[in-house]
Amino acid sequence: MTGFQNVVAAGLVAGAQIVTVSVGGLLLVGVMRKVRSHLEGRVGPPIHQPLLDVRKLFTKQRMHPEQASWVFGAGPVVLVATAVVVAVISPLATTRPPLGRSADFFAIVFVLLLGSVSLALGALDTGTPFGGMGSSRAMTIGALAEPALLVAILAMSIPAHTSNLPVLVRMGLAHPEMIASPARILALGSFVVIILAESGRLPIDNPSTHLELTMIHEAMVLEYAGPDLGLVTLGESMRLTLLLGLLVNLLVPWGVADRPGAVSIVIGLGALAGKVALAGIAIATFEVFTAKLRLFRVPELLAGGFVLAVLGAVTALVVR
Amino acid sequence: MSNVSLVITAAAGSIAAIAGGALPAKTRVWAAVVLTWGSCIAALVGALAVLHTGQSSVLNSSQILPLTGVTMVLDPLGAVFVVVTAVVAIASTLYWLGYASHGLSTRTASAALPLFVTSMLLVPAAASVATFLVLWELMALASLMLVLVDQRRREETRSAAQWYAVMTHVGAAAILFALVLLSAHAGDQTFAAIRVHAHHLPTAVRNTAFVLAVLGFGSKAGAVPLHVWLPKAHPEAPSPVSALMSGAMVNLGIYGIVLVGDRLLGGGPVWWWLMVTALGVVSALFGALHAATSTDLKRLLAYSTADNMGLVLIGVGASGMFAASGHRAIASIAMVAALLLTVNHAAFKGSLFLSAGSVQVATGTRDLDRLGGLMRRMPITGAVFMVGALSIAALPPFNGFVGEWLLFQSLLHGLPTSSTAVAIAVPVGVAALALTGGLTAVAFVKAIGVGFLGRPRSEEAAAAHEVPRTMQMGAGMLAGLCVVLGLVPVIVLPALGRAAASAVPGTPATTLSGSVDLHLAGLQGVLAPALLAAGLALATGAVIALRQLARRRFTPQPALRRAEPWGSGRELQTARMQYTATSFAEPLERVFDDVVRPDRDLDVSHVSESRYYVEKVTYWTSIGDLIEQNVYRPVISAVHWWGQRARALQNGSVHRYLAYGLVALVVILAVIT
Amino acid sequence: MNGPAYASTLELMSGVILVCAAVTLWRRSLSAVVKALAIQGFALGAVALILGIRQHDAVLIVVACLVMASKGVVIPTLLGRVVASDPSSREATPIVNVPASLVGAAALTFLAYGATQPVVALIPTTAGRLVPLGFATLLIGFFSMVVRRKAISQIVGLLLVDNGIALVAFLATAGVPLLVELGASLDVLLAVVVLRVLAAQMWSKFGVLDLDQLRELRD
Amino acid sequence: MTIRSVLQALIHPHTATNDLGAAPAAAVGVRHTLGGSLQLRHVDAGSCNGCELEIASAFGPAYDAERFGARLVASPRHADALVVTGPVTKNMVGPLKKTFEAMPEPRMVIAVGDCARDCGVFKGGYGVAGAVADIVPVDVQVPGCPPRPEVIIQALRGLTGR
Repeated sequence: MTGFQNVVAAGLVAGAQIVTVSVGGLLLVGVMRKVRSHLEGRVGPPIHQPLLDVRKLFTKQRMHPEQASWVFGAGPVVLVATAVVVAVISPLATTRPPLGRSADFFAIVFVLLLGSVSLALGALDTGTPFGGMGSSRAMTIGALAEPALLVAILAMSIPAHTSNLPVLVRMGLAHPEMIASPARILALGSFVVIILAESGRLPIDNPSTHLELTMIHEAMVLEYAGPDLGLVTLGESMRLTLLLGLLVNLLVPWGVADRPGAVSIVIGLGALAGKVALAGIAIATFEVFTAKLRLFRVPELLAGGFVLAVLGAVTALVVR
Repeated sequence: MSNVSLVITAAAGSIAAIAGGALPAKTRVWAAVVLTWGSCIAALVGALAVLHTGQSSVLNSSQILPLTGVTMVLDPLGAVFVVVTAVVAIASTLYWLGYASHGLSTRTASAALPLFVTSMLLVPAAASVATFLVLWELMALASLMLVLVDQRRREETRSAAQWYAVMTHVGAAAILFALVLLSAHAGDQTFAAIRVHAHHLPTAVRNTAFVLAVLGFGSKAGAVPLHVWLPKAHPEAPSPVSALMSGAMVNLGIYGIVLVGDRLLGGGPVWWWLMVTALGVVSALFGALHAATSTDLKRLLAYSTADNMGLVLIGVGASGMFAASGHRAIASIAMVAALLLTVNHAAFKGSLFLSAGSVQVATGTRDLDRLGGLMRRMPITGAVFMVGALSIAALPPFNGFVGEWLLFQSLLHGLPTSSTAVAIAVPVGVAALALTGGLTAVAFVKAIGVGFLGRPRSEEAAAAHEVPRTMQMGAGMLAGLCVVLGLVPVIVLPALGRAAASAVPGTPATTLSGSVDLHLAGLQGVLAPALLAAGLALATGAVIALRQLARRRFTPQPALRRAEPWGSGRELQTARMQYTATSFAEPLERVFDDVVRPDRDLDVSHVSESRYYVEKVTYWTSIGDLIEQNVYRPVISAVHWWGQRARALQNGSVHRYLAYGLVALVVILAVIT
Repeated sequence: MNGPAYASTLELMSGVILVCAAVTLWRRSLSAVVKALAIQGFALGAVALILGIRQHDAVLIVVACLVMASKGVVIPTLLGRVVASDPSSREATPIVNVPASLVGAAALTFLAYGATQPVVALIPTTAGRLVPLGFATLLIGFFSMVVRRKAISQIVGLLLVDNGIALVAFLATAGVPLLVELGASLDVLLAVVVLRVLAAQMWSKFGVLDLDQLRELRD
Repeated sequence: MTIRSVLQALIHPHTATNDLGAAPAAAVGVRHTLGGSLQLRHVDAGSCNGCELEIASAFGPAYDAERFGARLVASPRHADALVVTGPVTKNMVGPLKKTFEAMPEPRMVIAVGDCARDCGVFKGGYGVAGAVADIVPVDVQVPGCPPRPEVIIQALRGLTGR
């Protein structure tokens, strides 16, 4: 293939992954709401309801607090932009994503961190008590989740001798026993805890609370309206989808396209959608039967995640 | 030609100092600054030449210093530190031009600042014990004078200066012992001779020398528990001086450890470097935690200096451990990571301290709880601080990210091939790196969000407006460097590779390659920071475009409405209801209660009529430095106690003094016979 | 069974044992802790079973079944009864708070890894490499006995220690003799029964199962 | 479908899918159709909480207004319509105005219950400032004291168009 064709192909793959993550992310939220309402004995909104909500939000008026600076408006934009970048470079549908060679797990974590930092700054720019409360809590939890995350990455990277995500996924395809290795499983276990914390799900944060004092993530976005809020909703759903996508691809990589070609990519997208949907349903079911932790019990949960990651690292060292 | 540049550096620096001391107030500052620039540029040229060719430049002269003479060798490792110092110095002296009207135009200051800069430029070139120690002391004294500039206005400055003086001289003593010990065994005081004899030294000597050096240089680098002077002196010093101390001087502590450990002693056993790594881990965590919980802007920056130096020490220690277990390539990658972290830290911490100084000039306070809303009032300074903060939080596409990525990669790849002790140390290092990263993000989200965003919390902050151009330019220069280094780190990496090769004996010079991509030689680790940044920019543009396009379908008027922030329909909403820096850090403070030990006090007073009506609630909290309280205070009080006892000996009576003399004489005679 | 499958299942089971040990420090609700203990018992049995199948050692397989029966079923059921009988069956205030004790567990794991390297060097088998995990389980057991207040937690800690020893024994010396293992298990079983009685008596006497209350026995 | 029926049989005895008929024509004064998505912010301007109970049950398992795309949200910034109950008491005039001002265009006000429409039995009370329409422009009125959940849902569907 010529260079031009390569570029076109890469562009197509990138586009496919972006569309899947953005639209699919909103649908994922819809699915999770549907599961919740079923378990609560309700019919619940249709699965495409989040799409309708976002479409409407984009047609509404933007509102900024009087004293806010450009940072307030930049928050949601950067949130979505980081999610888009991660959607392009991470191995979701194929193990050969554009820029895949530099799709380092470490890099992806810090790109996502940029998104959450920008949202936290936007929240502080509102000049309201709620904004500060939300961003303080979110940043604290993020800071405590960080060690677990990086040690988990380390534990997964020791056997593979690299922290490059496509390679990690490909290794899972090549050597299934590497997935069953306790290092990988423990690391992914702590990764699950981190996903719950980072994406503000129960038991860390209640996404459907109306009481400001119990809010973590919701308190940061109370001030956003119209398109800004639409971007926040979009960005958050994309982040959840990305994290779950990475999780499932590291846990059950089968279906991911390992060779170029439209057909395998399409299969990969389908497999991704199926796996992520299952993960989402699992989380939603778990949420129905779980109560929110007290804010100061959250460190216990994250410390547990950290210990899982450390045990993973040690087992990786033991069996190396 | 580069030894010529050393001479020019020294000459221009001394002339600058004299000019600053002699000239009248109007021309003083300008003359000193311009001459200092000359000295910096000369040093820059020489150092770049050394880095480009890889050839060290030598300068020997027996006239300048009596008895010993001066020996100077600028090798790639030293050249890196010279370049860093020169760049930071140019930026902060430029800033000084605008800042001078705020108490820095005195003769002392104008004389001391060039002296400080020049001595820092020459320390990495010193190649004999005497030269090194003289320049080191010169640097210490000049910086001490500069810390004391503000003493007339603030009395805290004096105690800070005392702490700084004591710590820096204890450190200097340790360094003196270490170097003298080595030169004594080598029989010659030039570094070259010491290096030759290093391997025939008895182990005890090597160990003593290294430990002493780590203590001495560690105290200069602000390594916990030797950091106590740092959070006192850096905030109290005038901001350009803080920038110089934090951006250039602390680096020389790192340089010293590498110099003694790797260059002079040619590496050592694993436990040396485990010690350094442990020092780094403790400093990183302790510094980051205190940065996240402190509410004084410059104190926050000072603690985060301790934190960043901790990361650098982790890199240095890892490099040493890998070299000791025989993995030269990875050792040199770790050393490159450490050097890159140093360069980055100089860039962003310099810009942060300078813009913090601008905030202090504009509002008259450093207390975050009294700031706010500055982003609209001081847009340039705000943007500069934002860039620095995002870089220090290791967020792409800025330079801090590349450094921490490199450190993580070196740890990751060093792990599987290393011995048990190292294999235990490395995951701990990674965990420390991660927790530090998270806490730093908290600290600087707090610094920006409380200091620059939201609504002003005091009249001073409300009345603030932008500072003079030169100050903006000085800070902006370094912020620009943060961006450049973040996008194309490859412009410095080859030089750093050579420096690492000259530092860690027997390592390949080119461990990192690539123009856009950043490859680790022979390892699976690639990063394309420029592409990542381009992707982010592209995505941001696309998202904004999407937002605008979507709005066209139906546009309510006005498309963007500014309104009172939503406060649950509350009638009255004041700026004091915002989260302050204290409340922002409160959850973290609780989580790490055992480490930071905040002392809180809640005082509720009721109205006289009925105890059911609260009149006033006073909440008071402060966080002291645990190590200062539990380690240094006891020592100080003990010394004080002995001082009191000693006073009993002398009550002014001549007879008693004569009696002491007689007793002493008798004792001596008794001993002799 | 073939090489990689054998290795990975063995690693997996040992990993499960270690994680269960960590979970006992993680969770406050004692019922969850007891569940973790049961899982650990089964995993231990599974390790013995795998080794037995691998080495075609009938005795070891018998031992495996016994381990599963005693440590996976009997002991947890007994403890479960005690927990059920105690309405306040939570580690409300451990002596060391949960995050700290978890970090401590992590540190102990590293310590175990470092300390057992010489042993591992002696046993160059797939199983031998996993000895550190058993040792870590042992240390975490001791640790949880130190930092927890409830009588049940003490029993659990003891059982963790025992499981750790058993795991090390299995991995290091391809299985202990049947009698030894039987003796150990019965020994522990006895201890559990005694402690269960003691706990029941404490419950009737003080209405709590908090070891700090035992001080009152002194006067 | 089967999961749903099973779970409902398990969790909620009587079926939630009692059909409320087709969506009515858009209610009076609606300036803009929201494409099947309606975020609501509820303000109790001084109600006796009878209407609150009915609203709660309208969003409960039995009536489940959420399946028509209506949802109660935590901030007026997120809301398309304001659900106001009760006569507006003097102390609630300010907060009600602020809440209305805090909503982005296009915005609507739904007055739920007789009190909200014309102060009901509280008319002329010394603490009552007036009906909702006297304070903020009302687009949709829901009669009844308290209005039945079906009626509330009818009004909401008039806005969501589903």
